[in-house]
Amino acid sequence: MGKYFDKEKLELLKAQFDTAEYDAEQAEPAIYIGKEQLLGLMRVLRETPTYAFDRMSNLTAVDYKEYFEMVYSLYSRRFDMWITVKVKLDHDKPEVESMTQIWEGTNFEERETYDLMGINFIHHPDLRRILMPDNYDAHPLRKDFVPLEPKIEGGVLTWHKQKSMS
Amino acid sequence: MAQTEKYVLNMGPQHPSTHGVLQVQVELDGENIVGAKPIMGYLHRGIEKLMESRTYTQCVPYTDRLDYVSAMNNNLGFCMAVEKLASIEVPRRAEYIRVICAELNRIASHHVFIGSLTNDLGSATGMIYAFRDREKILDLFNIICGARMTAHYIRIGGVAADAQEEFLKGAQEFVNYVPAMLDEYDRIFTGNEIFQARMKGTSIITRETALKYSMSGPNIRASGVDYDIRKIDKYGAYGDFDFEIPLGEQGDNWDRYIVRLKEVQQSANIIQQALDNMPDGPVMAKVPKVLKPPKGDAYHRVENTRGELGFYIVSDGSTKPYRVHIRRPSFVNLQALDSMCQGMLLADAVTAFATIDPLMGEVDC
Amino acid sequence: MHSGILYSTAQALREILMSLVGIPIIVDIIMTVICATILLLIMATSALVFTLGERKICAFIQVRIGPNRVGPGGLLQSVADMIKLMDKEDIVPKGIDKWLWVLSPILLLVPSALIYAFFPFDDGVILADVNVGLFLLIAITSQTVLPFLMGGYASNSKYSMIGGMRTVAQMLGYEVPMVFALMGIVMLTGSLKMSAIVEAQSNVWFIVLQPLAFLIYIVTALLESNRPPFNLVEGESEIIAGPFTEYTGMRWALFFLAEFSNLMCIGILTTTLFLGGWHGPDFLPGFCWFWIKTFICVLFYQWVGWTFPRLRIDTMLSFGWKVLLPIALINVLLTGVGIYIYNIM
Amino acid sequence: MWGKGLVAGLKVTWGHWFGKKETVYYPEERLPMTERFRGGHLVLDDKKCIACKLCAMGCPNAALDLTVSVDEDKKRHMDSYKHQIGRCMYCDLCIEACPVKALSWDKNYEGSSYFKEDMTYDAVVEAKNRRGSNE
Repeated sequence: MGKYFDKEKLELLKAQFDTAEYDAEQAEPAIYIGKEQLLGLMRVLRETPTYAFDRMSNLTAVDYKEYFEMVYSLYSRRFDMWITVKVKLDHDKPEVESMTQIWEGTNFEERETYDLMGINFIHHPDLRRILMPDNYDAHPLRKDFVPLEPKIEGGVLTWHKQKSMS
Repeated sequence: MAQTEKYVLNMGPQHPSTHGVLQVQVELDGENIVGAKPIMGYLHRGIEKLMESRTYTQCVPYTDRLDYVSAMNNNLGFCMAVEKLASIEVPRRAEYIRVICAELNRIASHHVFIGSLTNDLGSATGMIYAFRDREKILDLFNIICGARMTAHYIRIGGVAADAQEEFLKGAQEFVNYVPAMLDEYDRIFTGNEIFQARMKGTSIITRETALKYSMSGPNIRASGVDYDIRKIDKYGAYGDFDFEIPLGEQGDNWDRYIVRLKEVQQSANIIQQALDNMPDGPVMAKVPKVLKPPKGDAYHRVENTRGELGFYIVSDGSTKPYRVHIRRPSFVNLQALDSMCQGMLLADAVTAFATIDPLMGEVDC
Repeated sequence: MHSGILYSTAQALREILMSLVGIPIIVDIIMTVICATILLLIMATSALVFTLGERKICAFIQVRIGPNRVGPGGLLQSVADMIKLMDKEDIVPKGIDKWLWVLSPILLLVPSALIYAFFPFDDGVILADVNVGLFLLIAITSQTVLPFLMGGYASNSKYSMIGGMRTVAQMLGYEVPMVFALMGIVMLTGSLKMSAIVEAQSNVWFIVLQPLAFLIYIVTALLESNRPPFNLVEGESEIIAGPFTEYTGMRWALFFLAEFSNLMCIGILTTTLFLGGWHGPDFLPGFCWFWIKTFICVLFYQWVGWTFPRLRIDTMLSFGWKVLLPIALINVLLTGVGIYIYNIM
Repeated sequence: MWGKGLVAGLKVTWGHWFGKKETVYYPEERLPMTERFRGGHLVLDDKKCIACKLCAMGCPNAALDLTVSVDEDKKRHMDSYKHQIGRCMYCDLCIEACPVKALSWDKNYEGSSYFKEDMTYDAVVEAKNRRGSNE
């Protein structure tokens, strides 16, 4: 899987962004960043010629019950190099800058994350549900998800919250 | 005064040529396409959610159902991600058998591509020829694992059972048959002038667009980007084999077809090398019956038939994965559909659906 | 005078009727009715035969066995198909233009049935041997466009509409080169009469004298009958079934019948215009040669259809206007020069 | 020259027109299934079975519904072994989980039925019937 981002460079990034952190113990540490500085960090990673992370290989979110975590796996084709960027988001109001501003190809993946995990992407060009029905009012990949009940009302399929789980 | 008006044509999810249950809202001006908007989700089964309530071993059959025409590649991707998470070393022989199965499945999947492409171009005969040859591979899978499509053969730590002599002989026979097969395709499709007229110069994806949309697999290689994870990452046993990455020039439908045709040749080449140098030994590593990977996360990607298939797995130290995310290549590739269709005719849209080769089981997950 | 079994049978029948009825005009009417019935029967059976033929041929080409369950070797498959079609529910979609929608499949059958009147099946066996036979043929076959457009417009479906519009565009593309290709034959024969065209081929078939025209005719004939590789109108992978998307059961079967009737028509026309019609060695009667050639032509068209992919509409149109039409014009020129040189010598 | 490819294509189809056919007359002629084939009903060897329920635990999709009773000698008996074919993925995990190799497939690939209820069967009853017909 190529080589991982050097620790010296991580140190450099940490100096540049005050919210950046990483666990120096790990072999391949993910870099944690505050969500305000995410866009700036990504811009640096993408546009600095010595990094040149031109591929957003994977984009997803994990629900850790207290908080959400966005996970970005970036890959640089020129240097065959990896980096994982993670952002912690508030569980009550998960909001993060959209990566479509830097990598246009993350459009569908962010829509999917919005649909299934309920993360709101700011500045996304077309943030709609992609896999679930448009009138579905829950986010299935969250840990506290309870399936909605389908009902047909006046020829239209609607979704209702279940009364109780018992 | 005469007046023209754009209109929206709804292709799919029930349409003879949208693959699976893809719905595309095509905006048309006469027969010229102004825009194409893919709408998916009709086959959404929530596999990512399902996996959270299954043990690691039980998750593997679900990966079969992602990209069901190249199930072996999906098995491989998931198993390798779990092996990375749990630091399991796979025996050499198992790696070789995995490569043979994955490459056979790649050829089978390209057969489906050729078949559905020719069928969409209006020649049902082509479809039958491609499926006839695919049948040979499916029969081989039936020998080695007892299922034709949903293989569930590659397991965490190795493969389910050792490859029999019968399978290896059959694989050799198939590799010997490949040149004759490609020659027949050349005569009936590739050389055909109507076929060329339909494909050349249509639905171009430029190098820049392909990179912009993070495309992968044969689609990006047809646009001239040398990006094959088998070559870059050399995962599994792929480092041992010598093979080329076929590249296209301008990224039109024709290039996407030719690249896949050449890939069949290269896959046969890899299988031949694997068969010649097949090591002996066990096919299954020592994996505990109750697999509990340590706390942490891992992302692993493999070259699926359709591109970069990645599995991101978060483990909380229990027997079940805390979160599985699947980066599906055809889902990401579909973003390019709009720019492919713009300015083309309705008939080209059908060709574009076919050459971008989405598989709805994978797109909708 | 004419010879041949068919002609003498008809002559004998006429004499018997004459002695029974005695009034020539009534005998004429009875004879016409008999002939028309026979022709319609031929048309209906041809659809049955060709459905099975089509399915068997496509199966053989596609390394399959094909239908083999109904009757010995699957011979009765098309009968079963027909019963199934009659059995089906007749669905009338909402929002259609009722009259046009209902009329379209019926009107489509009229031209396909009408042109059988102008085919010389044997020496002297022709229902209407008019002076402008070929001209009428072309004129009538062009009328098939109208029902397609009607069906496409009336169905209230975008797919049908696109199919209907494609028919019109396609007709403009093929009709002109076809007429110019047939011009060569008319120049050689010096007549538009069908029997005269066949008569002119008693020594040399026109396929030898007019190879260019023959090639153009094959292409335009496939176009005219909407056979693959030119089945743009129904192009099933793009526009489902074109104008007949919304039709079910018997209404759809009428479209189907017309399609196979058209297939036989182009087989017959190829035979008549280029392959010497009923001419052939003496050991078989003329009408046998006629049918043998027709079947070979139909097999050929089916073989072509099951081999090639479909053309795109713009490729097809530019092919018609930019390739076929110039070749057809060159053919006319060459024929004229040839006739001139022949006359000098 | 334009048209050469068309003629080559016609030659290919002409060759297949009279060539060997790949399909078989199905009900009269059946393809043999391979040794490892997964499909059909589960064959339970109720003599070997120790009613440990490991197969049901291994099933990813809860297709197996077992009831086990314990008799006075503390011996476990399989009372019923309901296999819901509609839920089954034929992944083979149940057979691999069996510690005494009491399970196998009957390799029958004609599994269609007119009613949904026919998709569920009891492997214990089938095992008894099989024994009954053998004796």
